[in-house]
Amino acid sequence: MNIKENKEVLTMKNINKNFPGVKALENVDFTLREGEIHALMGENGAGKSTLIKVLTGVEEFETGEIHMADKQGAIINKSPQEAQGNGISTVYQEVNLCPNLTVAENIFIGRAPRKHGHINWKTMNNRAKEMLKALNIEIDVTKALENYSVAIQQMVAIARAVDISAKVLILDEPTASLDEQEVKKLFKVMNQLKERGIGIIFVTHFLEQVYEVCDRITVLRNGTLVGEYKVEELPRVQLVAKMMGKDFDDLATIKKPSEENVQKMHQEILIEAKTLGCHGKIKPFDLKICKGEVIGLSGLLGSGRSELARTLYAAEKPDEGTLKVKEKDIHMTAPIHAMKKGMAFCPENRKDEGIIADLSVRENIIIALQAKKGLLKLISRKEQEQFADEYIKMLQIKTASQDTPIKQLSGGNQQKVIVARWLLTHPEFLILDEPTRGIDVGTKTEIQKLVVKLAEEGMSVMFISSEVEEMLRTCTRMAILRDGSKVGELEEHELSQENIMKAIAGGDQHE
Amino acid sequence: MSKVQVFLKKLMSHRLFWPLVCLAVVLLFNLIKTPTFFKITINNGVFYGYLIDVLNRSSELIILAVGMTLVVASSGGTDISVGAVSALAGAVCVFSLGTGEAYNMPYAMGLCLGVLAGVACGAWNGFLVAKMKIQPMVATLILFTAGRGIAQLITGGNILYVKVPSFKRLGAFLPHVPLPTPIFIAIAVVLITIFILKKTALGLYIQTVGINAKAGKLVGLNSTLIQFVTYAFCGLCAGIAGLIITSRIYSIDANNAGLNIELDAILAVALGGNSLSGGKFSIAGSIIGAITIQALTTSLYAMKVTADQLPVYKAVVVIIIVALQSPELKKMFKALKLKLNKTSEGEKVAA
Amino acid sequence: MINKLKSKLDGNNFLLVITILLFMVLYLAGIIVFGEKNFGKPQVFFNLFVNNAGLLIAAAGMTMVLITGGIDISIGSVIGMTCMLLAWMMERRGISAGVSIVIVLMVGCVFGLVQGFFVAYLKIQPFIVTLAGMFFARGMTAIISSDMISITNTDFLAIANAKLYLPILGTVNKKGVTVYPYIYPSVIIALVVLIIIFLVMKYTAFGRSIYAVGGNEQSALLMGLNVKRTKLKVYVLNGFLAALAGFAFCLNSCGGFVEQARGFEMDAIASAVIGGTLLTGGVGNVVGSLFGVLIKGTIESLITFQGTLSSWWTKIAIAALLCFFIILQSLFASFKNKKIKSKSL
Amino acid sequence: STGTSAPKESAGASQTKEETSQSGDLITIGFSQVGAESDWRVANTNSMKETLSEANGFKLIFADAQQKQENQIKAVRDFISQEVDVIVIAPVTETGWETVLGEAKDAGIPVIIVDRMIDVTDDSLFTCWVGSDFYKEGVDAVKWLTEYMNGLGRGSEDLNVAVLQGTIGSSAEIGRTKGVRDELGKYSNYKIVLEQTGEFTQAKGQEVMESFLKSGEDIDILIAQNDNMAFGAIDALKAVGKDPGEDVIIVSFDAVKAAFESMIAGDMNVSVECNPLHGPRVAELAKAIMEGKDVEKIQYVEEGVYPAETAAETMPKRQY
Ligand SMILES: Nc1ncnc2c1ncn2[C@@H]1O[C@H](COP(=O)(O)OP(=O)(O)OP(=O)(O)O)[C@@H](O)[C@H]1O
Ligand SMILES: Nc1ncnc2c1ncn2[C@@H]1O[C@H](COP(=O)(O)OP(=O)(O)OP(=O)(O)O)[C@@H](O)[C@H]1O
Ligand SMILES: [Mg+2]
Ligand SMILES: [Mg+2]
Repeated sequence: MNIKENKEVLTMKNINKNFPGVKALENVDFTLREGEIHALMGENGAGKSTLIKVLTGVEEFETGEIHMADKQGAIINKSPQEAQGNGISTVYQEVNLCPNLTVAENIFIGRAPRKHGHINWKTMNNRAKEMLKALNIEIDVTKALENYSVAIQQMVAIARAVDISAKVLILDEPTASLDEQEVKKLFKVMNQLKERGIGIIFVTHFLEQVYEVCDRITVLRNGTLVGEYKVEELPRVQLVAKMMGKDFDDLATIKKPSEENVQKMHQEILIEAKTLGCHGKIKPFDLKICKGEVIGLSGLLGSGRSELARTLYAAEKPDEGTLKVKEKDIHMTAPIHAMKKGMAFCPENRKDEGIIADLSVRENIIIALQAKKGLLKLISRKEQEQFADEYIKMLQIKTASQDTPIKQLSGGNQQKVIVARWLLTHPEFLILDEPTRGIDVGTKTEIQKLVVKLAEEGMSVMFISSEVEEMLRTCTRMAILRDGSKVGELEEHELSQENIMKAIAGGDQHE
Repeated sequence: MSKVQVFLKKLMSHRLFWPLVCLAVVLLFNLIKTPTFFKITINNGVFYGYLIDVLNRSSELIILAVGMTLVVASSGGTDISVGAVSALAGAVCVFSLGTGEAYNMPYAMGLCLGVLAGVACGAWNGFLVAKMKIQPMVATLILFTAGRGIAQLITGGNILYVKVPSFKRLGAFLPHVPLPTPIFIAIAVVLITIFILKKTALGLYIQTVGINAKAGKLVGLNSTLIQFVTYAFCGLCAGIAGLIITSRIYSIDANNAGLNIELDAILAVALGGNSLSGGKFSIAGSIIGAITIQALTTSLYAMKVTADQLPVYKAVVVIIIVALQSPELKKMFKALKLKLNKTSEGEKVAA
Repeated sequence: MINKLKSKLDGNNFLLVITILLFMVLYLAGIIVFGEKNFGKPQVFFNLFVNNAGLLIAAAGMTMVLITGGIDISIGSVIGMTCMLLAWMMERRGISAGVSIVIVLMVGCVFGLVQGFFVAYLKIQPFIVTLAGMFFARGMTAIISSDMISITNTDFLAIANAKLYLPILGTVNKKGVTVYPYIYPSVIIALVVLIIIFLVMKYTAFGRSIYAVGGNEQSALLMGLNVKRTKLKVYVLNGFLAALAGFAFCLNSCGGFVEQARGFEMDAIASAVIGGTLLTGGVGNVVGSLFGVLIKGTIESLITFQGTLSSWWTKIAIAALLCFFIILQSLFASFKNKKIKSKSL
Repeated sequence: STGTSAPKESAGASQTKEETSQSGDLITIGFSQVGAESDWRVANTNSMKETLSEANGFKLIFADAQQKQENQIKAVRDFISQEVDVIVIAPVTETGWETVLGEAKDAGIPVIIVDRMIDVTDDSLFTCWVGSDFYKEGVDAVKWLTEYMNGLGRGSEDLNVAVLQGTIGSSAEIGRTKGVRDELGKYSNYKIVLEQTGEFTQAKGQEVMESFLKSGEDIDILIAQNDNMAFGAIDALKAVGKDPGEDVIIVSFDAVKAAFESMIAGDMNVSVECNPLHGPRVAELAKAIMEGKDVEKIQYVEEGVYPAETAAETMPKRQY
């Protein structure tokens, strides 16, 4: 083991990379050894993804050197293709696959099995099926990828990367959209690869995961290298401090609203759904949401949490049942109606449904408010700038300016912009579908605090997250979903990891 | 970096920089080739010269380009029916005004009917694209094919002439005004459009829908309606352009009115630095594009290039213009320069 | 078995099947309405191929370009230029038919190469590049010769006029003579092209990367495909096919003139789209395009058989049938989407 | 199905050529028209439709080619499938008829070409041609022009001529350009100083004329290869304060009704006729062919020269 560890497969030295207005990487060194899992840590926008893109030829870098064990001299990968040729296999941060191709093809394109010079579809499909089975996914691999959820797509991307007979495997936040089961499976695979002597770079914002699988940690902050550490030598608190550059007030400080306050507010029912359902998405469900409460949705992957939320928000047109807001029956057919009733919805799929890529951060922040106000009441430029400034500060969004196109922000910062967009509309009922996906620890806490604070001020929040702990910390009540229908609810006093697990798995039913 | 350099850099990175440079180059080239190109005289009480011609002739194109810009921005597709719709609008107008010695109905009403026909066509395109989710180019292919047919149906296949002199005013001159009317109409359309875009959130809505319709829906935008509106507006523009075209020759030739003008309109949008796949747009860019195209055509005529060979020159200029705007080309040159520098340095060392 | 069929239908093949069915319905309707005018004659069906051999080839190339998310509106002009060049070389320069054909095919490739370079390597919008290409080729046609040139080269005419009779499906004409349906060599070229392109698209890495590039260019790049090279290849191939289509076109019209094949690109695009290709890229199939061409041909034939439509009604009728078709397809597509979504639960 | 039954029926019955498959003794004619791109063309279509009526013993199958030759070729194939008695083609272009006319010949269907001539190696591919002699039109125009100028007493001045050509490559453009050039070439004092295509449309005619006027050349005579371009040019001239018909002599072709109006108004000096009324001649020929008579291969329609002086009296007699 020790011998293995000493052999370096990849070294990067003095890497510099500038984007217009941003120093993304400044003299960063990085070393990866054979058979290790190396965590790359840092806040949102620290430069993790950029380092990976520079390494794999997606972006050019200005100065610096990259060496690989079996290659003479410095190498420069001019394209991902070259990087693959040099034995570097990558899963990038956002799912990057082709939605129109079949699942099998997405795994194999570029290196499909052949027979007599032509692609052998049968073998390819069979092998794809096996590979996914190994990751606990059983789906029809001959269907187009777009038919599947983000999580499945993420697993397909991983399957693709894992298969290449690579020397270096890079995983940029692969676990952001996975739930625990899948993460377990992924770790098992990672460990197997490690045994085979493959070096793995692993980016994540889940600290537990780092301590579960990683051997070494490299920390970046603001595009500069903080240091490289062995996991054993860097306890959690210190890691966080290193990432943030300051001491970090721990999660313990989050306090749920005081009991009596809750009691008072919970008298008032804000939203009441009766047998609301959307054919093919979510089976009819009843749900009451009171003022000032944080209701969590829990369930396995694909259990329909997002669908439930979307139906409430009329992002999917409900086709049966009734919805009352403040005791008034309302009929909604489009999100704008929901918005007018004081709802806000932060979708889970940031890239497809959240960001408006080419527009500036400012425009992305004000767009929802503008839509709510209507076509004629243009928010003046000055107001726009004020709003943008306010929220950029409040959520500590890292951007060169408020006129930067949002697509140039790091993944986590994009997420913050979306959250800002909805907070700006001052909703009474805020739906957050995986709001902390891809967000660093510091900000995650901020967001959780924010949720609790908002609830205290009287806002109702629906909180969906694959992280049970996070929900435990913020939720006052929880609805459980299974296979596209709501199967139960847990009151505040019942909330515990164990109970939730049991409910999800279908142990005992609640009312 | 000195202040001048900073300023230059800022100037060069402005999105209208390259389109403007291209227009300037086309005009400059003219100055050398045809020294009289910039001469403006007063003739017969009106301004007269190539430059006036360029502005006058590009009016329809500018109007169409404005409509096309919005369509492209909101749907990432092009409306290829604008030429045919222009012809149809002209036919409706002439038909309702009649071909007698006096109009059948008030002049203004005839114009309104023509424009209305344009809007109706635009609305139909909008319905197909926004509501039926048919790909823009295909949806507009229907009117591209049928538009002239309907126009001919209205005219009975004949060229209809309007005999009342006031009909020519729209395409020629208003009494005592020394500039051609189309220029004023184009300016009016542009100003109104810009006013609407600046004073309402429409511009932001259109961009949002064009970039990410799904996200647009979730933030409460009605992407169907927005796309529909842009197509209807494009129809309106086509209608207005059709009236100008008709008035210029005080007759409607359903087969030839606005023939192939859709290509020039799309080209104008692209030359103005707009992406044809939707999203961010610049009306000013499209206008510059439109003027560039007409300047090119007029100057090639001035240089006595025969019309059937004219496309070759047009193609070459178009390619040069878009290549100049391509960041990839700049990158390539940069890389080449670096390489050359390195080799020359290498040589120096060797020497 | 049925399950297998069903799952096949669920995929991208659904629209294709619908298109084929609609074609059959259309053709049957034609036979019923114009049966007594001989619409049911086999030759009428084969004429669809004879008349549209060039379009078939062009549509195959166009389909590939569209699948990459691009577009090529230069092909009409390229076909015109090819015909003119062929006629000019053979008639005015006395170059033999074989050599002329090889030269025009090479010219097509070079044309595609240049356009491909601009699209793939300089990342200029395909519409604009090929619009310039369209202008260029049309202008070049006029520069080669602004007069029309008839082809009298005997070798060329021999190929052009070589009727290949099919030994089946003979019908008796009104003079009592049994006639057999025939096709021309251009039809065989077209069919061979279609089969080859179909196989390439389905069974080669190149073919699949075309789909990947069209599905999501950024992703294709990150998955390690050479996006630029793929695009370049597609445009070169398309340039070649445009020239080949020009050759087939020329076999049908034996001459060159400046206005030849104007607007042909719209026919090719329309055929591909009717056949289920998406202009946004990533989805499509040459089999679909084949049926797109047949549908277009049938619509035109129906109008000729009708025989009383004036010029404008012809335009309106073509557009109306087209519109009917497109809307029907769109309805089927949205119906299918709904079904699929409800099924996935 | 019904598709094959019709021919079989007639197969037994048809002994003589006059017998047609569907409608007793009507002669079935398939007519492939270019399109409806000009007034001239529409007049031509109407003439055909009116004469080839059922009342006159014809059954007309009309196919419009939308100005595309490939559509015409398709239409002819469909005519062959429909087993028409006579095929009439008004070709979009001269070239490209070899193959499809071969098919018609094989099927034994006679072909009449109208308007433009076709260019085929084998003359037997068509039975006869009826149409205008564009070259002669060009020559006639110049002949009239020189006489007119002589009449004005300007016959020996140096005269600058501008020519607005039709769509380049069309037979009318080729014929008229050549006719005009050949005839003008005989006079040393006439000089063609400007030549550009106006694509047979009024709008282009106007635009090109504007550019002519700015070119600095002094234009005495304008020859516009059709009336529509002449109208556009007249507007352009008026816009700069010139008097068309006086300052610039306008010579035009086609002689459509609007041209007469223009001549009466004194804007245009002459229009050389291009007769679109081919219907009666084609009907005659079709009957003759069906009766097995020999017909003359090349037949020009009669065409006149209509100067402004006589326009007022001729106009009421004009049919188009
Ligand atoms: N294409 C680009 N253009 C301009 N700036 C960019 C671009 N891509 C990234 N940046 C900037 O570079 C910095 C580093 O971004 P990067 O994506 O590497 O962050 P990260 O560490 O991966 O963050 P996260 O955890 O949020 O994914 C950010 O400030 C970002 O705004
Ligand atoms: N393991 C799986 N196997 C097959 N299909 C799945 C699986 N997981 C999810 N899906 C599909 O994805 C669709 C969407 O799931 P959805 O997004 O509603 O899940 P969710 O409960 O919101 O979970 P999450 O947001 O964590 O992905 C489901 O309807 C289902 O068809
Ligand atoms: Mg990142
Ligand atoms: Mg979800």
